Parts: sequence; C-alpha cells; structure tokens
Amino acid sequence: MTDAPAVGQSTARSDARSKVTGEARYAFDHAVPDMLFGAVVRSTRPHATIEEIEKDQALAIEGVAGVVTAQDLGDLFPRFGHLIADHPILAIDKVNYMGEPVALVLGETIHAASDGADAVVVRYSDLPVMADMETALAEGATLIHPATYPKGDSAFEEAITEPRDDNVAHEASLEWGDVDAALADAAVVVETTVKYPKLYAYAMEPYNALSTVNEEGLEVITTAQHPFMVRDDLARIFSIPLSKVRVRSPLLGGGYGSKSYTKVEPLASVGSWYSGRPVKVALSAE
Amino acid sequence: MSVLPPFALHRPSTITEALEALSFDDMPLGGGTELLLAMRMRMLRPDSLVNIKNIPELHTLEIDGDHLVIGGAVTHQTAAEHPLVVDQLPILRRVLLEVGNPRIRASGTLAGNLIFAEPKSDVIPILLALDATVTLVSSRGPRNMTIDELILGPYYAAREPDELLSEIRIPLGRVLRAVYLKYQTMERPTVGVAALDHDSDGDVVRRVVIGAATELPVRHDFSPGEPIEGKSIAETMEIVPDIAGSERYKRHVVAIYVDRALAALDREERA
Amino acid sequence: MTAETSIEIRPVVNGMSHTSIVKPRVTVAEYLRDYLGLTGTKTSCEVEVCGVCSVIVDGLPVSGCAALAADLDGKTVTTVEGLATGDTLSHLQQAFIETFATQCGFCTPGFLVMGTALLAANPQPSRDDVMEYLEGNICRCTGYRPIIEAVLLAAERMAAPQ
Amino acid sequence: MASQEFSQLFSVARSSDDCWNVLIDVARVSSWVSVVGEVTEHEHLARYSTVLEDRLGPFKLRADLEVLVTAFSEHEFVTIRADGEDRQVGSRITVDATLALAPTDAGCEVRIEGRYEVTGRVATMGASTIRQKADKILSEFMQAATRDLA
Repeated sequence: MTDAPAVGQSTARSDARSKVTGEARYAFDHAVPDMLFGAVVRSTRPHATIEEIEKDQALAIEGVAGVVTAQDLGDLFPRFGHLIADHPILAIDKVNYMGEPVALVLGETIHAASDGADAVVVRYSDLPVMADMETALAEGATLIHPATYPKGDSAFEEAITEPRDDNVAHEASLEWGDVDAALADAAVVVETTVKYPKLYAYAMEPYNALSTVNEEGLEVITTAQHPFMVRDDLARIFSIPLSKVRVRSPLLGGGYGSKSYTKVEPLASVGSWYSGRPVKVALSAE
Repeated sequence: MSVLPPFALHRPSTITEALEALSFDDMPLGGGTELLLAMRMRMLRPDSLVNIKNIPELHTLEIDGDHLVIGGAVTHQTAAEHPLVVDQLPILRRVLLEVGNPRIRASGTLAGNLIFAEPKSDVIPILLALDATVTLVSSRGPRNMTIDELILGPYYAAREPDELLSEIRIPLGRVLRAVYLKYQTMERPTVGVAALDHDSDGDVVRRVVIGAATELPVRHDFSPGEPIEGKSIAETMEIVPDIAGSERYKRHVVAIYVDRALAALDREERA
Repeated sequence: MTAETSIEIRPVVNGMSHTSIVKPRVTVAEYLRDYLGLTGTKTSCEVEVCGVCSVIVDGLPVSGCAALAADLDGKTVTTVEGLATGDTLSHLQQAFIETFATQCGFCTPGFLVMGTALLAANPQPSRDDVMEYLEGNICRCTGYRPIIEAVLLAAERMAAPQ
Repeated sequence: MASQEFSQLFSVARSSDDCWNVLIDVARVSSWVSVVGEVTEHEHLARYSTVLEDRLGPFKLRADLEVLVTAFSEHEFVTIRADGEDRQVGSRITVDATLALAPTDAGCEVRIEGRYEVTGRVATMGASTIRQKADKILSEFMQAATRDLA
C-alpha cells in the first residue's frame, strides 16, 4: 500500500487502460455462440390500426430464422413500463406512434435480419393523428391509449388512474400557502406556458441488449442504467420470480438518463423465448 | 445497428470497363461518403456498385492549357494538398479543407460531391463561382457542361445513368481575390458564401455564390464598385426552411453572411 | 467484367495479415468487429459524423461505418487495438489516461485513432489545429477539453528528445 | 413534405354522355397517367388498386396505390383518392382529384383539379423537383386525355 495520501492526488480511472487500448467491452460488443440478430420492423404511420402483418416474404429470405409479432407472444404479459406498463413490446392491434415496433425479425446475421425486416409488409388503416398537444387535448379527441390500464401492475398501484375519456396521461399540481390571496395583492402576475420539444439525450453507445431465455430463467446483457427496473419488467413479462432474471450491465457507453428504465430488453427476450436461441437487438441512431 | 442493402461490386481498372457496367441500377462508387449513407437509409437500392477508385486516369490532377483538370476519383484532401491547387487555386484549397471532417475529406471525391448534388455542398458553390465545367463520358461519347447545367435540383444531377464524370476543368489565372465563409452549427452548413473578384480578359467581375440556403446555389455578378447589399440579395432568394432554421431566420443569416463575405473580400489579398 | 458478389481480401490489420471472403455490403467496421473480433472500433451514428468508427487505412483516416471491407484488399489497417506496442502504450494513450480524456470511453477509440492520424500528419499542432481536426468526433462526457489537452501533451512528449 | 393544388381544364368535341362513359372507365383514365401501371378493380366505381412506378433523380419510387372513388354524381363529376406508400424509400403519396364535366355547345369541357401530397424521405428531394415532376405528369395526362377523347 503506497502511503501517498489519496486526497489531493489524481488517481487514474481503474478502467482507463482498458478504454484506451480498445479492450473495454460494452454490452454493444458482447456476442455469444448460436446468437441470432433481431431487426425491428417499425410503424410508418403515426396512429393506425394494424390490419395485417405479412411474414412470408421475410421468412423466404435465406438466413431469416423467424418473425415475431404481438400475436406470437402467447401468454406472456405483452407490455412493460416502470410507472404504468403502457409500452407494448410489439404493437398490439394498433400503432400509437411513428416508429413503434410492430415486428421483430430474427436472422442468422444482422444482414439477413435487416433484409427480412425490409420484406415484412404491414397493412394499416389510418386513425386520427394527434401530432401536437392542442389536437390531443381537444374536446372529443380520439383516445390514443386505452381509457386505463388494468390494476395488475404491482409497481405503483396509485399510478393507475380511474378510466379517463381524454388523452391526459398524468396530471399534477403543486400548491402551498394561500395562492389566491398572494395573487390578489401581487404587484405583477406573470403567467406563461412552457413547452418541451422531444428530447433525446444521445449516448454514444446505441441501445442494445443480448438476451438468453431458457428453462432456468433469463439472462440479459444490456446497456441499462437501471438494471433492477429492467429485471422487474422482464420478470412480469415471463411471470417468473425475480431470482430467475439476471440483468448484467457492463460498462455503459454513456447514458445521461436516456438509458434509464427498460428499452430493448423485452424485444430481445421475447425473440429468444420465441426462437430458443440467444438474441441480440442493437438499434441504430435513426 | 443498420446495415447496407445487398449489392454486387464491379472493380474496373479502365474507364471503358466502367462504362460497360454503369446503368441506372449499377451506380458509380467513389469515396461513397454520400452514396453509401443514402443506401443505408434505403433511399437507393442499386443492384451493383461500380468502384472507380482503381482507374488510373481518374486520379489525374494536371494543368491542360489554361485549365486545371481534376480527375473523377480525386479526393478533397488530395486536391487540397496538391501543389498545383496550392499555387494556382488557393481558394479551392481553402474550401476543400472546410468539407465534412478529415475522414470525409480523405475518402470523398469532388466528382462524387457534384453528382450527388447535395443542396448543402461546399464544393458546388465554389466550382460554380470559378466557372468550372465537367466532362461526362459514356459509350455515346463525351458531353461537356457547366456546373449550372449539371446541377438540376436537390440530389438531382444531369448525369445519365450510364455516364461517368471523368474530369472537372477549372479555368486558371482569373481569380484576383476570393473568400469562402460559411455558417454551420450542425453536420451541414446553414449557409455558405463564396465571393471573388474575377478577371476574365480585362473586365473584372465581383461574383457572389450562395449555397445551402436554397434548393439550387444562387449566383450574382456585379461590376466593380456596384453597391452590393446582403439584404436585397437575400430577399430575392427562395429560402428552404429546414432543421437548420426557419425561412425568416435563414434569410436574415444569408444577408449577414453575404455582407461579411464581401467585407472579407475587400481585405483579402489571396486568390 | 461480371459483378462480384463475394470478394477475397488480404488486409494487414495491426500488423497481422488476414485472408477473408466478404460480401460487398460488409463495412470495414462490421469486418473488424464481427469477422476479426476487434471490438475496439465502435459504431454509433452510422453517417460519418460521430467518429467512433474511425480507423486508419494506408495512413488515411477512414469512417469504418461508411467504407467497404471489399476495399481493404492489400491495405494496411490500424485500429485502436494497434496503437500500443506490446504492453507499452503510445504517448497519446498515456496522455489520455493522465488528462482524464476518457470517461464512458465509447468515443475514446475514435479520438485516439484520429489524434494519432493528426500527430502523424502534424507533429506540432496548435490548440486550434487539434480542435479543428477533431471536429468529426463527438464526446458526450468530457466536454472535449481533456481530449485536446491529451493531444497537446502527447505532441509535447513526442517532440522531446527520448 | 411537398404538396400542391392543381387545376386544369380542357375541352373535347364529344357529347358529355360520351365523356362521362369514358371518365368512369377507370382503367382507361388511369392509362393517361404515365407513372401508373395495370389497374385492378376490386369494387366497381368504389375501390381499385394499382402500382406507381417512377424515377425522381437518382431515386426509384415504387408504391402500391389504393384508389378509392370517394364521391361521384352522374354526368357531373367523379372524385378519387389515391394513397400509396413506398416502404423501401419510406415515402408516401396521397392524391385527391376531381374530374368534372360541363357540357358546352362544341361538346364538353373537362376540369381536373385536386391536391397531391408527398411525405417522407423522398420529400427531401425538394419541393421544386417534386413540383416539376408533378407538372410533367399532369401535362402528360392532359395530352393523353385530349388525344383519347378527340
């Protein structure tokens, strides 16, 4: 043990050497034998019902091992989400946003999976589009999400609201003291509305997960900031005890909050459950 | 992770071999810095690519009479560092060193930049300002055209599918002084302004070419001493609003950068 | 001249020669990572903007995500794994450790490769030279200053008599 | 996103009955559209499908079009909505068009008016390039129509 005081001394990062030599391995770099690659087929409509998903052109492509849609999930719990399980793993009957996952194509190579995804044909019929807040909150606007989600979500019972007939997902108001009195004799009252655009805290390492499902349970290598939340979601999807779900987050290639909560782990896991082989899903920046 | 679509590869070593392979579904491949990205986005799905990098004649960079000739496979970096460009066309060097980043400059070709006709190209405005011409060769024989005639619209060049852009020819000895100023906050410029004083056999012309803000670059020629005001130029332009800014914002930025480029031109000694 | 659908390539990667058969669609990054297991080269933006896929081919910096493996035949490739000599880190790698130029580290391979290419072309770069040259690399953790310091420190050490 | 209204008029030396019979012959009318192929009728004067195939600069477009007759009134007008998606390029085209007839002493006058909208990646080609292409298709339509109805 050197006796140099730790305080006031710069000590190199323990992982610095592996990072400057390229040896450092991120979830993105992991691969296992017999692994399949997953390519996601995404919705090209902002809000539409799914009329039909045609798999046969994709299945005819050499190297395509399978195409998974919501209809193939059997008795798995088909949704995930931390507060409310409002993220379908694969769109169920309708798509709620442009780019929502509709099918997962499994390929022996990333190329086969990608060609397969290009070949899946999805027929939609459009629903009213609520592209901004005003339209979504307008009187009589079509509901995007169901009126409410079943109480069965054990994470936060109180987050489940009574059935609503509007598109308000969550409402909160913070008040203390006598607001009206304060406003009444205030010198100036300034009122404003703050709108946040879509934000995406880009982390250099893309979202990815490598999942292996077998009789003992499920192991996932993923670039997640909250591995325990991912574990909760996966345990609920497969209705297995937490002890049977192992989530490993090796070095993260950045997160900044954008890798909180569950991302592509359910997709990779249902792909592995469906095919009986490990499945890796890695997204692109697009 | 997204991947390229499947395609076959031709690797010709002569222009004739390349021409035999080229068609609408068999596209020329230089550095691929724009073509491969468009393919990855599934905007283009050619059956095959014709790799022109191994054709010696396309790597020429030489003087022919009073023109500089740049072959169809010459990269931005090679041209920028070439003694002939350093001596004879320093403004071209200064612009080429502004293209993309060091990797794009090392792989991307001037000819590829022209053919892809990206509306925010740095290379197109300066070649337009320098009165460059291009030669398109095919089994039907060569065609020569100006940059104006080549660039028809965004991503739309007048190259026929079976034609290869074999060389770019730039007249020499005309530029008295020149500047290139661009405003860029993202991967591509919001506006690029090339301004130069141009002496073609006696009459000096002050030329301004504005790129990136409109679907096609905009060129204005002025006689010496004629007052030039960025605002009045910007007002006449069909500005394209996009992620880089609204129409009003861009029109304002164009006006400012035209004035700044002209002020810089007055102070500039280098050609 | 028929179009080829699979190409034999013989590149030398970090001093080791390889013989491989690749499809035209395979990129340099995919070849290094999936065929040779050299996962030091990363991919992220896939549109030549972020620089995490930077490698050096015949002395020139290249975006591994937008270059074809088929073009590597007879070429010499240097990746981040090839910067050290045995266990001895390069001056730049050592400098990255000392100036804390790596945090999450996903962009570090790209910055090291591009920094190495810069120092090879311009052994005494100014701060502005370094900032301009590294414009094609994105880092979301360090704020770039430690990276620029590292390149300048490495240049200084490389210029000092051994 | 590139969109535009269009409105054109041409007159023909044929009775409006004749013209009407031609206008509701969807296969014949679609033959005047240069970029559209074989039309399949699913429901007479209600639902058809066809394929749009064309080149826009270096880009090849191929979209399966569904054509719905959204309204028509005997001897007066027929309104169609064509909607299609080119999944490869990730672009979508929608066309709403009305063909209206008006008898004149020399025969009848046909007005074609409506609106097209192109969204998705191919729209990056720029509104003016798309407008030029649309104008070309429309003028070809007019020439074919006048020739066919002459």
